[in-house]
Amino acid sequence: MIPLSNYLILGAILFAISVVGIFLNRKNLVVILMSIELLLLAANMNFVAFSHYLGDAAGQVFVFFILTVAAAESAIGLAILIIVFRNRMSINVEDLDELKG
Amino acid sequence: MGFFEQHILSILIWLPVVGGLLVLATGDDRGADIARKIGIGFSLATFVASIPLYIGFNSSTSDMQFIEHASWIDRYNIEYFLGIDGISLPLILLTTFLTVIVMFAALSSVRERVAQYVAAFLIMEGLMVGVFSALDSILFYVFWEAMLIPMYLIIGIWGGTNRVYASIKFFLYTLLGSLLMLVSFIYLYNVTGGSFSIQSFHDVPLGMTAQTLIFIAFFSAFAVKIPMFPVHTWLPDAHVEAPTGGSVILAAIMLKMGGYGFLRFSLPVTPDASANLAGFMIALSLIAVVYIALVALVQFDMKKLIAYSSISHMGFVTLGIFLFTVRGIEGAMVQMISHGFISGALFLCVGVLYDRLHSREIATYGGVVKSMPMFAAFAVLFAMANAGLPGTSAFVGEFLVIMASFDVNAWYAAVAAITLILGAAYTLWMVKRVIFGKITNAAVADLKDLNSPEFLILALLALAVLAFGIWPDPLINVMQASIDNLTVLATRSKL
Amino acid sequence: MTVLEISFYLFSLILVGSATMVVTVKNPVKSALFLVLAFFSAACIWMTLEAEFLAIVLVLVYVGAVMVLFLFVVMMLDIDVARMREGFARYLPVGIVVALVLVIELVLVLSGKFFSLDAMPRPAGHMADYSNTAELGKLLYTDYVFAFEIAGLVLLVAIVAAISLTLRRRPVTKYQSPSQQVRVTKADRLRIISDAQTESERQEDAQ
Amino acid sequence: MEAIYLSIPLVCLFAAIVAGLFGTHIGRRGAHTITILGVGIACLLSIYVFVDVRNGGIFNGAVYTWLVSDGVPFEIGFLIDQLSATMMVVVTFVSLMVHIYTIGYMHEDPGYQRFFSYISLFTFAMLMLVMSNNFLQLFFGWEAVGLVSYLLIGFWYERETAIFANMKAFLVNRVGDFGFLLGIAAVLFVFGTLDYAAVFSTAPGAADMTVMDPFGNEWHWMTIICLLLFVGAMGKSAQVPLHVWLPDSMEGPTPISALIHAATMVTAGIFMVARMSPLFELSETALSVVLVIGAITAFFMALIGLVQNDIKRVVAYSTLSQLGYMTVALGASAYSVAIFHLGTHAFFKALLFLGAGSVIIAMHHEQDMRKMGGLRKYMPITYLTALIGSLALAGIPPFAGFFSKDAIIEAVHHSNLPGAGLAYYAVLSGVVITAFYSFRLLFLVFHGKERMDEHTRAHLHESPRVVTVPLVLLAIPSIIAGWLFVEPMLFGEYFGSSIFVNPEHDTVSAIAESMDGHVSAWAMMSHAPHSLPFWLAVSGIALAYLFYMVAPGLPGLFASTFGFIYNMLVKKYGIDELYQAVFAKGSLLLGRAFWKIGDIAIIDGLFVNGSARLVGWCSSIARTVQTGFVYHYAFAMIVGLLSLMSWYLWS
Repeated sequence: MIPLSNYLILGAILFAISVVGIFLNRKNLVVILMSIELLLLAANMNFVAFSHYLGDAAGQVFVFFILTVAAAESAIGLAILIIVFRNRMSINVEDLDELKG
Repeated sequence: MGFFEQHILSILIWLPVVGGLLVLATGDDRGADIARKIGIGFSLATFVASIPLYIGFNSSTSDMQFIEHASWIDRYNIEYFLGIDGISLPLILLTTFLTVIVMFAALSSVRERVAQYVAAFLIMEGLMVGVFSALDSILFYVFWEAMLIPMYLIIGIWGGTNRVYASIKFFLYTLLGSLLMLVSFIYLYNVTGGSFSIQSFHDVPLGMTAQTLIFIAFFSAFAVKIPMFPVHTWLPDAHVEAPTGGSVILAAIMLKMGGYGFLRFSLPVTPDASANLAGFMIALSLIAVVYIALVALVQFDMKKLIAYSSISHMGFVTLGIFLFTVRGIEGAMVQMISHGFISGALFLCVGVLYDRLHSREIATYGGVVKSMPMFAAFAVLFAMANAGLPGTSAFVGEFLVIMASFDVNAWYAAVAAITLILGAAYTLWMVKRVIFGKITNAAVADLKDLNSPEFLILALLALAVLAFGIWPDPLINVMQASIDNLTVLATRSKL
Repeated sequence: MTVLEISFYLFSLILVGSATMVVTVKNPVKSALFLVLAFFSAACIWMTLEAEFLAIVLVLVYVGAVMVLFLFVVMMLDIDVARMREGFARYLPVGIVVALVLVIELVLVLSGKFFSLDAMPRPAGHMADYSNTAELGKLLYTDYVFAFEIAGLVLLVAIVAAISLTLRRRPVTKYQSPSQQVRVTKADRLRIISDAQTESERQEDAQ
Repeated sequence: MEAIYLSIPLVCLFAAIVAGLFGTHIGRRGAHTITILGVGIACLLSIYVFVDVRNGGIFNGAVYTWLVSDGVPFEIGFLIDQLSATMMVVVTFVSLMVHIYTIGYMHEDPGYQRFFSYISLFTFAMLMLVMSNNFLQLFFGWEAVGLVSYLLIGFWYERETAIFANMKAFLVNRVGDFGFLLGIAAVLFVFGTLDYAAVFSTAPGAADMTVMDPFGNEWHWMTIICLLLFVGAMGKSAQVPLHVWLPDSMEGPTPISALIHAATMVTAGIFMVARMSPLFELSETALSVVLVIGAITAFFMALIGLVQNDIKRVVAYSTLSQLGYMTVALGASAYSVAIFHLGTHAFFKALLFLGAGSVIIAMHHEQDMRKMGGLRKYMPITYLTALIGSLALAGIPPFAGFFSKDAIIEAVHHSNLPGAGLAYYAVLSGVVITAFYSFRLLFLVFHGKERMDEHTRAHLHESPRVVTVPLVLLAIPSIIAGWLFVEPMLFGEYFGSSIFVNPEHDTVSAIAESMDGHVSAWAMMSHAPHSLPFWLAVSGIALAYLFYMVAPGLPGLFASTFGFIYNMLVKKYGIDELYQAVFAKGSLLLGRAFWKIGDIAIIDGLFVNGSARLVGWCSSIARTVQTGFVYHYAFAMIVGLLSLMSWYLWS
């Protein structure tokens, strides 16, 4: 039998990897969006695990909503990415620092 | 007469403010003359309205007169509470008198945006009368901060080349100081169980640490205003950059607010703290008297020299206040009034020269007496007054303070008396380089002598300076009772 | 070791491997594909947790829609991969250290006494007739109907936003604007140049 | 009577105001007539009051209350007694003479009306000083006199040296007033009132009040008060440390040198000490300080007089020396002798100054004696009156100077204060030097061959009557004043209650005993040939005759052999340069240091603008954190999360 902690640890590892993905890579914006998707996946992992172990389907409902939000978010993320590309001719993370103080 | 009699103070506050707003209505500089006439009209009206204050004043009692009560913010029972006693009456009369003088001076010295200039002064006059007559601490605080705005604008707009720096410095300095005062008002509000009136502050018992902290808070607000030694550097900049009228009001009245604050707040509210910090305060005042006089000696700019000289004279005021004797406080009060006349007059003299040659440097002048004999006569008279010559009002203040300080400690008097020498030194040296001597600068040769408004102003001020010098008794009588009461308040313990 | 454990460890291994590959691989297309792999393995794990509906939805929504979108975008934008490389190594150690510390701490918290088998026993499996989707549906349309509506709304907003953001009016293309066509009036279309009737025609008109 | 007392100063003030403000309207004639009228009336009234006082008309009353502070009334009032009556007569008479004289002297000067208004204003101020019955009005007169001397010294305001001299005079006087005001403060502190009568009556009671100063030695309050008051006197009467302004005040027109810097203002200090005799008598140390300072001034200033070549400077240093004599008399508690010498000195010194003025007019404003000589033939009246003045100054018997100076020397001789011996010798040697330089002046200017250029010699003529009449009028008292007043003033009951002398200090009665009773003027004159001062004076004159008439080369020889002393004297012991360097330059340096370092660098630079710069610096650091890169922010968030968790886990 697999204890709940395994799933949670798996979720944690996924979370760590995606976070590293966000601040580590110097690639383009797309990878960051993917890392965010991964992040949400990690979160969903925990939800599903808990709902299974607690025998309460509410967790899964919540995952359902997370999915919708995630989809919306990635859609808009990509739209923004396109506009950035149109204006900046590059979506390399290094160039996007207009917010500099 | 009923309405006028009860609400004289409110009239004195709001009449000029309304006048100011009216003047704004005269629009741009095409209506300059109308603006000036309205200005003079309203300031004269206010001065005339302030005379019954003196006539109706009963100088035998020390409690407040011409009291006005109206609720303002009931929630914290802040009241529109006005009233005057012997200490605030002379200062109010000084304010109304000098604003008339400044209005006349504006006839020849201001060219652009005259309407706003006149409006700023009228509004400021109303606010200053408000400061002197407010008996509710929040009302006092509101007037105290509001008064800064017109002066900030006057220095900022009509000032000299480096005016923005000077006006910001002036504003921040004063504002920073007075924030702590507000904090102490709120603390006192709690201690007195919900009342902001100054009377209740005077009676509420306070512990030693509370008193010391409140004293330091008041000190930070009033020391900046006077200005006392370490926090005085804003004054020379403000004066150099301010237009003539601005300098006159700034020197003649705004500096007295610090002294008035000490007398109205610090001494009665925190007597014990004042007593044991008196040594420190007297040391600061004596430094101001000697250190600043020496600094005044080496100035090149006339206005800066007079600014430093007024800091040195105000050092006498704080010295007089912190002797805690009746004569000391009387000396301080007379010194404030006389300094109002004399520094106002000196700034007007510099203004007269500035209007003609647009330079405040001592080096550009020399031999002014040849082309402007009448002006030279007034200038020498006011210079002598500034040096504290007996027969002028300056001597009365300095004499009383030196006498009082000798009773407390002979060495205080010795250091304070040094001002006789240094005061004469820097004033006469300026007079020598500006008024006397051969004409080196050709422009000085064809200077026109005083025109009639300038002559009128200087004559009025000369009359005031000599009158109070020869017969100061009426001035002292008016404030005698209040000062006795204040000395009693200041010397009893509130622990 | 039961089939369950084997499958769990297998899939989680694949999941973690593909996740790291998503982050580290140079080419964005490859990282997108690795992400697809990650989603699949996650779906399988969810299967072991008897959340079939969600697993399917995950695959449908993510792999089907989102990843396609990603690939579409990546393909469209000509991103020059070469310039991406530099600077990666410089932050690597710091990133790794932080990630490790993070994982260790989470593991410390999540493992052990609270979530071990005895504290949280794994319930017996459902009966054969149990339908995850039905149960979800019951819940969804009874307790969470309001949230459901909002989810729909969120998606609507997303659509509108995505389109409005990226809509571009290219000057060269011709397009019709039905709203303007409707508002046309006679004056726009017809212009009378001159009233050139001769005298005689005007009489005819007059009769 | 009070109306008369009030009208004496006010009539001068009125004349001054009219001449001053309406000078241009009433023209030159109007100005001098009204001022002379004013001072003339004041003089007549003073004489009338003097006579009234002679037969007992003492008056002490307040005119009006200036101010009541803390229960203590400060009033303006008059004290008319023998002392002030004498001073009033001296002041008004000399002032009248100068007024008349100025008509001639300032004939072509543009500031004619202004000058007349100033000198009558001066007379008003001096009268207020002399007639006051309390310290406050004394101080008012004191400063007003200082102001007018400032205005008059700087009368020709275009001359750089004049406006420097008048500022210097005012500031040195202010140094004296600094001490004087502290003295008044001490009086108010000790006695609680500033009224003479009250102070003098309670003075003996307060004689033994002492106070510890921070250095641990004990001071009597009386000594402190008297010393502080004497500092004021030193400032006004130009005693040694504060004497530097008097020679420079010669920059002013000659009439005021005569009026202010010889006869009246400089004697204010002497008058004040005489007036405060009840206080001074209670403090031995103060009296000996006065004695020593007087002696130093008398001797060393006379020495400088020897080497001066400017005619007015010689007379100025002689004034300094004579003031030293009067101070010595005060120190020896011979107040009546000091006032007597003050009176006689006022007459013959004014005479000498006006004579010098008349010479200057004739020589077209040439003041250097080396360019004069042999004026005897051209200006007989001026010569004669100058001769009388010099004889009186030297102290030759029939003339006024002899009686007063001789009495001073005798008084010092009988005084047994510490420093009396030194004073006696200083005063004795002073007689020789005084005689020498006064006749040096006489011989150089009036005798010998003419050393001026041809043009001026041709125009040499006697000054107009309006100049010579005052000379003659002043010459008369220089002769008769001596033996008319010596007997009543010194030994008679002339001063009565106005001067108080402590019995054991009473040197004047000691003189009377030494001349065993018969103290008439004739007795003193007959006693003269046996006394040392007379022969010293005669030898001084002989020496001068030898040096300047018989062997004109001698002075040059002496100057070269004693070069060091000669140069030191010419440079006036370097005191002026010392004061200029130490006090003037010193305070400027200090001021600049305070301003540049104190105000601008520390307060403005460090605290005010410094704090502004500090805020700017902090914000610049904060800015670097906002890099604009999302991953930096993500990283920060993670680190934050991490630290929170670790803190949570490990706490």
